[in-house]
Amino acid sequence: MAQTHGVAALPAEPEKATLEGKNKLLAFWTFLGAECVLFGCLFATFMALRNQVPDGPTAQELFDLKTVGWSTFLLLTSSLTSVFAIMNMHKGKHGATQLWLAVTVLLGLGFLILEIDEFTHYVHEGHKFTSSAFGTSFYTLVGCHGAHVTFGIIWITTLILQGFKKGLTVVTAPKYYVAALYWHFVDLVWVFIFTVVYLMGKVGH
Amino acid sequence: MMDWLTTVDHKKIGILYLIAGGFFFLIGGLEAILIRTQLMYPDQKIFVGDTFNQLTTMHGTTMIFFAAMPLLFAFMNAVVPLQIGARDVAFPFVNALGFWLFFAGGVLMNTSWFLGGAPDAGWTAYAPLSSIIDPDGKFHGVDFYVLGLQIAGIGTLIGGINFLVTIINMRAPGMTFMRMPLFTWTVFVTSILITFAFPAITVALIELMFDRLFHGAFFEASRGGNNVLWEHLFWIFGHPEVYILIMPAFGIISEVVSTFSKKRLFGYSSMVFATVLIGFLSFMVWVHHMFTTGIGAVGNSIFAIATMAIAVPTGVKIFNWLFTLWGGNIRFTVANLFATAFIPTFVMGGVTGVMLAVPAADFQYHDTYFVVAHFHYVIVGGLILSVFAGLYYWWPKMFGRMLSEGLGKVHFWLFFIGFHLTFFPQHFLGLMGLPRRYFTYMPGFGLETGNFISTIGAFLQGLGMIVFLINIIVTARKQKDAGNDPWDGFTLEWTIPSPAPEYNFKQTPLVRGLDAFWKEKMAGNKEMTPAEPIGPIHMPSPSILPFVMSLGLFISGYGFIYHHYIVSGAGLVITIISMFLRSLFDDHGWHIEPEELEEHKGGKA
Amino acid sequence: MSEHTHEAVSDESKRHKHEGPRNHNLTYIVSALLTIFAFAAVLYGQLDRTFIILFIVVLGLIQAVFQLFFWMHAKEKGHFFPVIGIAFGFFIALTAVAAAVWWMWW
Amino acid sequence: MNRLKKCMRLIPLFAVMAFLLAGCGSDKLSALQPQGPVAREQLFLMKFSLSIMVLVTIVVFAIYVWVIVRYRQRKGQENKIPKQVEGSHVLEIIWTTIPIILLLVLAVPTVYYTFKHSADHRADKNAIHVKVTGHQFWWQFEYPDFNIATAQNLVVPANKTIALELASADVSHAFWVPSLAGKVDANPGPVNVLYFQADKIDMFQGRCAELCGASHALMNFTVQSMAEADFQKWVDKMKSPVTVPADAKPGEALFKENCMACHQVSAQGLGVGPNLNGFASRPYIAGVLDNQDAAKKDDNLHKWIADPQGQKPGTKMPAFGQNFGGNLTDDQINQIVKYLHSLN
Ligand code: HEA
Ligand code: HEA
Ligand code: HEC
Ligand code: CUA
Ligand SMILES: [Cu+2]
Repeated sequence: MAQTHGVAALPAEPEKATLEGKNKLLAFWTFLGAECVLFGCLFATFMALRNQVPDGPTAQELFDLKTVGWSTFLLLTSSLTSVFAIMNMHKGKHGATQLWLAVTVLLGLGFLILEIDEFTHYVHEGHKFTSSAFGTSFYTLVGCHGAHVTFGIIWITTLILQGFKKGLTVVTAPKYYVAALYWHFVDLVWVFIFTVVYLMGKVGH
Repeated sequence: MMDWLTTVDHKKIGILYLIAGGFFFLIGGLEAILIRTQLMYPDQKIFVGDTFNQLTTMHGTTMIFFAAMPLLFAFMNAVVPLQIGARDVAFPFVNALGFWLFFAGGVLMNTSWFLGGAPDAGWTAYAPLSSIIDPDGKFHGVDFYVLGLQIAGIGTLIGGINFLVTIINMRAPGMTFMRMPLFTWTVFVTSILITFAFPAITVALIELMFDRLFHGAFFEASRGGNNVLWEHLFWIFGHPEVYILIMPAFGIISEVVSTFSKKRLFGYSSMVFATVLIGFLSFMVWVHHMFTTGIGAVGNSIFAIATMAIAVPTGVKIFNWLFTLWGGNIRFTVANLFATAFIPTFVMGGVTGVMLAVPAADFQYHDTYFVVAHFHYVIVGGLILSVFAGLYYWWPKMFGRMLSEGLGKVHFWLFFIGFHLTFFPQHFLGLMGLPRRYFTYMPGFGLETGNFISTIGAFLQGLGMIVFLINIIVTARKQKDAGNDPWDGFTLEWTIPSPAPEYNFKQTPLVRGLDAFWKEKMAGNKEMTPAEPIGPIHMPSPSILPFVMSLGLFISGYGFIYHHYIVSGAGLVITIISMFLRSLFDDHGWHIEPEELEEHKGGKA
Repeated sequence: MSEHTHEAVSDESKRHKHEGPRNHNLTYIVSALLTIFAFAAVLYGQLDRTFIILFIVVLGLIQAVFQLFFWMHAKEKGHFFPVIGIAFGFFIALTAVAAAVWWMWW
Repeated sequence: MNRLKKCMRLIPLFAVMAFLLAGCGSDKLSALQPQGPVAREQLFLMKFSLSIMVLVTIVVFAIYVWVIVRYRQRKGQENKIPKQVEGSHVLEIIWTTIPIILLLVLAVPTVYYTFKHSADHRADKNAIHVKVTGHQFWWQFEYPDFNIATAQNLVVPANKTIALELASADVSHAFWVPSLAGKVDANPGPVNVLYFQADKIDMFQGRCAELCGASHALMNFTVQSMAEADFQKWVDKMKSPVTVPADAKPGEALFKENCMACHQVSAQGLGVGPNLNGFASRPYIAGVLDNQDAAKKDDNLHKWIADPQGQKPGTKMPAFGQNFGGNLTDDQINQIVKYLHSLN
């Protein structure tokens, strides 16, 4: 069975070594295509409603680019560390893979804490989910991204835990690979969020 | 029983889809009969006000999401892996999950009838009618719509992704893209449309849910929200959705028409091209449902032209079918009766579609019975006729028994005549000033005759359906009588026993051209050349987890509807735990050994 | 698992060239720079509004493409369907956004 | 010979279709009997596109009938394998280009009339400007140029452009008078515009065409066109103070006590319910009950006031009849009826 394979027997790209692995990768890419549409619609909603603020502070008054800068930095770096994890996986170094994934998770956690802090701050300022269409669409879009980050953290953590038991095999490799893809995607979405939500919000209308 | 709850076999899942979809079709049809009964005469008071709106809404939603979609998924499951020479779909587990999610959503939504009332804002659920909350907090109709569709939608989405990957990665050796049977091609394009269209309704439903449950402001004008946003999101999904429905129907027609005229499909590559083009264009036309929303003349004109453009590739398909029949040796089996009846009927629906695409004229047609007539011509006269064609055609492959041709003919004529009686007069009713979603109309404006005829037609369709049900029962009670290849078919599914064994192909076939089986037959071979030696066949293990995961979401749905978030949480936890279990314990599957294969010969164990 | 697993090749030369950390670090630096430019353009505050918006959106797109191709390996062979998939998804997302901006914003 | 029969059946259907289009339904309600330029141009578009469609359909049906009659399997041919044809470039080009040409032909008037019929005539000095507001389940009409407001019955001069501005007070509705013009939605957000013109003096039926709740099917209204001079008279009448005959005074008092919270009886008053100024001249009560038939109208109004829900499920007006949970006796309601029917 697959689990008994030693590291040495692993193929160069273990995630694509089996048909199951290939299927998983393709399915996941397709899923990311669907996620593009999902976020696209959320962005569309936000774009349509972002200036509708009958009650509460506007984006320009509200946003603090310093926090956003730090969040961006954390998430970008976590994307890099997940690349390192996959590189090590390709070299068959399981320990390093696990380690880099752990770093990724920690950075993600940092991002999440900043975001929660930011949201509580906003609510305090009177920018609530229910206060205006801007509020509703803002929390839905950014919150949906945050939910993705949360899910990613839980997912990758379970993978790391599983990894201790199962090791690096042609069964676990696609899982690592796909999780890393997911994480990159989450980072990619953030690029548009800080551009469209925060920076454009700061520019005002 | 447990066997069916845990199965991951695509053929059994296909049968599950068929049963569930058929059941919902009967429910939706019953609702249609009730609608028509109310409208038989003017000023009737059988189902008035919100009761009628609930019937209309549930009829539309049930038919589209819980009858038509699963019926197509039934064929996708039963046929596509066989047509591409695969042992299974790419993700058998996900396949089962997709079914159970759809089923959970459908059941959830239909329980609303017994829990204070069904959704009543139309299948399009336009905000703010749909986002208004009942002040007494008793009526939860639209919440059922939101959660039911959300759960079913996830199921459909993963189903779509599954078939996409299956078709890309699981084809038998030699089965290149341009050798794929047309049904597989249309399923391929439909899967793409599903993948990219369903997220839009996911977002729309999330927003509606947030507005309804958490007092969001997406669609509330007083807090800056915008109701037109819902219309955009719904139709960005909604228009591709109608092509999701019709594409596989096109595929079925292509298979049936060519088999029963003993001719290969005319213009195969242009058919493929047209299919892909229709799929692409379907994302560019959604505004044609919103001509009267106030988009402005520029937007309306652009989308009008884009909409008309779809007529061209669709026409290519129509003419290719006609020329497949041309010069053929046409057998009018029941399957082919349905398939050939599809052609003129669909054209009649299609051309009214092009008429609707003229915005200034659509100002008159929109939201009238003219539109109702249009879409029932393309849906019932297109999709449903082709579903029947497919059922009579593939029934032997799915169940090993031939449906009765005699009863089938009665079914066909009752349904077909009833259909035209129902919907043809509706064109005129619309133009004569009858808006849709009306529970009554005033006498004295010339609307009586048309409505009466229409109702009679609906009863005839009902009779036709009863004959079909009898046919199924009669067939189920007789011995298995179907051979491998009862219709002298062209494609790989006819090379294996009926019903197909668990592992589909004892040896993966080697495909040497388009219409693989036909090609071998012409070369004088009785069977396909195998592409591999006989060896042990790896099978996925059955699992109860898909059912449990769906159950979790089902429970959680009620929690959201009744604002008991502990229940929602508990339901979600069930689902998440199941996901963990799935991830933690790898499925090693099991093997069928070569010796067993010999025993299995000739049918399923 | 299936029989395919045994075809394992562990030949170092078959690994893709870009697989070294250099390209990835480069992507990281480029991304960081693009981000900083975008922030700076907004913070500077002296520029024309339309220009800033265009500028930051273009920077965002460049960054996205960069990450997609290097970090997500989209440029490697065997990624035909993934690239088509993402591109189509992105295209539809863009249509939706354009529609929203056109009809509901201006 | 089932095939043939089926196709024969379709031929009369098309004959019927042509016949019906030549004029069917009521000239008060049917889009096929236009009574003004906008609806007439729209009917032209319908007929124009229909001719193209009939052409297409005839071609398809002709080939279809030929094929299924000519190439059906005959006895003794069960095993015949027909000649296999892979395709034909010439044919494929034909059936791609001809539809394209037909659609281009269709596109020209489409775009022309789409722009024409979406035009905003509000700034037009010769046009009568009306602000329309949809409510569940009634229509409110304000004339900003004359400072008057009415409901349910839109009064307009004939042969003059009427420029509407539409919005909604609650959910989306759609304003549709088939014999005068196509519909446009009345949304709770931004306003939409619509214009039309009536050729002659008549009364036309209007319908709400967007699902808006329980009584969507009963959200009917009317458009009454009159000579220019009569229209002026109507405007003046609406503006002049209401005169109440002596025998209606008790009713007026009851009305003030029970109904004024929602209903105004004044030139431009707006409220939760329709302005009832000039109510007696409206053709229908709440759009559904006859208000002109001398024999029935008092009973109808009584029925409405006593039990509005029974006439129009989901309406916002509460029931006043004691049998329906209200606090007015039949006598009191009759007094109110007398009062309301005195409001000419
Ligand atoms: C299976 C489903 C299906 C299919 C295939 C179609 C096909 C088409 N539909 Fe339809 N449509 C619906 C389902 C479908 N529709 C539904 C459910 C609604 C209502 C939703 C709701 O509001 O509830 C709707 C509503 C709808 C509207 C909105 C009407 C309104 O609400 O005001 C419009 C407007 O443009 C439209 C257009 C079209 C067009 C142009 C096609 C084209 O694809 C048709 C193309 C086919 C042909 C044209 C025939 C064959 C071609 C030839 C023989 C070639 C030569 C032809 C010409 C030159 C014309 N449809
Ligand atoms: C797949 C889609 C589909 C299908 C197949 C149908 C099939 C039918 N539809 Fe439907 N319809 C829609 C999709 C569909 N419809 C949609 C989307 C709407 C718009 C909804 C909205 O406005 O929101 C609509 C609206 C709609 C209306 C307009 C309602 C209104 O505007 O108020 C009408 C009215 O005639 C109608 C009639 C029918 C009829 C007579 C059939 C017939 O073809 C049905 C035939 C089937 C049967 C008759 C079943 C018979 C079964 C038995 C006899 C057995 C009895 C069963 C048991 C006891 C279990 N439909
Ligand atoms: C809570 C508000 C409310 C009160 C109080 C109320 N109405 Fe109404 N009324 C309405 C509304 C809303 C409508 C429109 C109903 C519809 O068409 O759906 C209406 C409609 C009517 C109409 C039909 C108007 C038309 O133009 O066709 C009449 C007549 C009427 N009301 C009379 C009365 C009388 C008499 C009373 C008091 C005894 C009364 N109403 C009290 C809200 C109210
Ligand atoms: Cu107002 Cu329908
Ligand atoms: Cu459409």
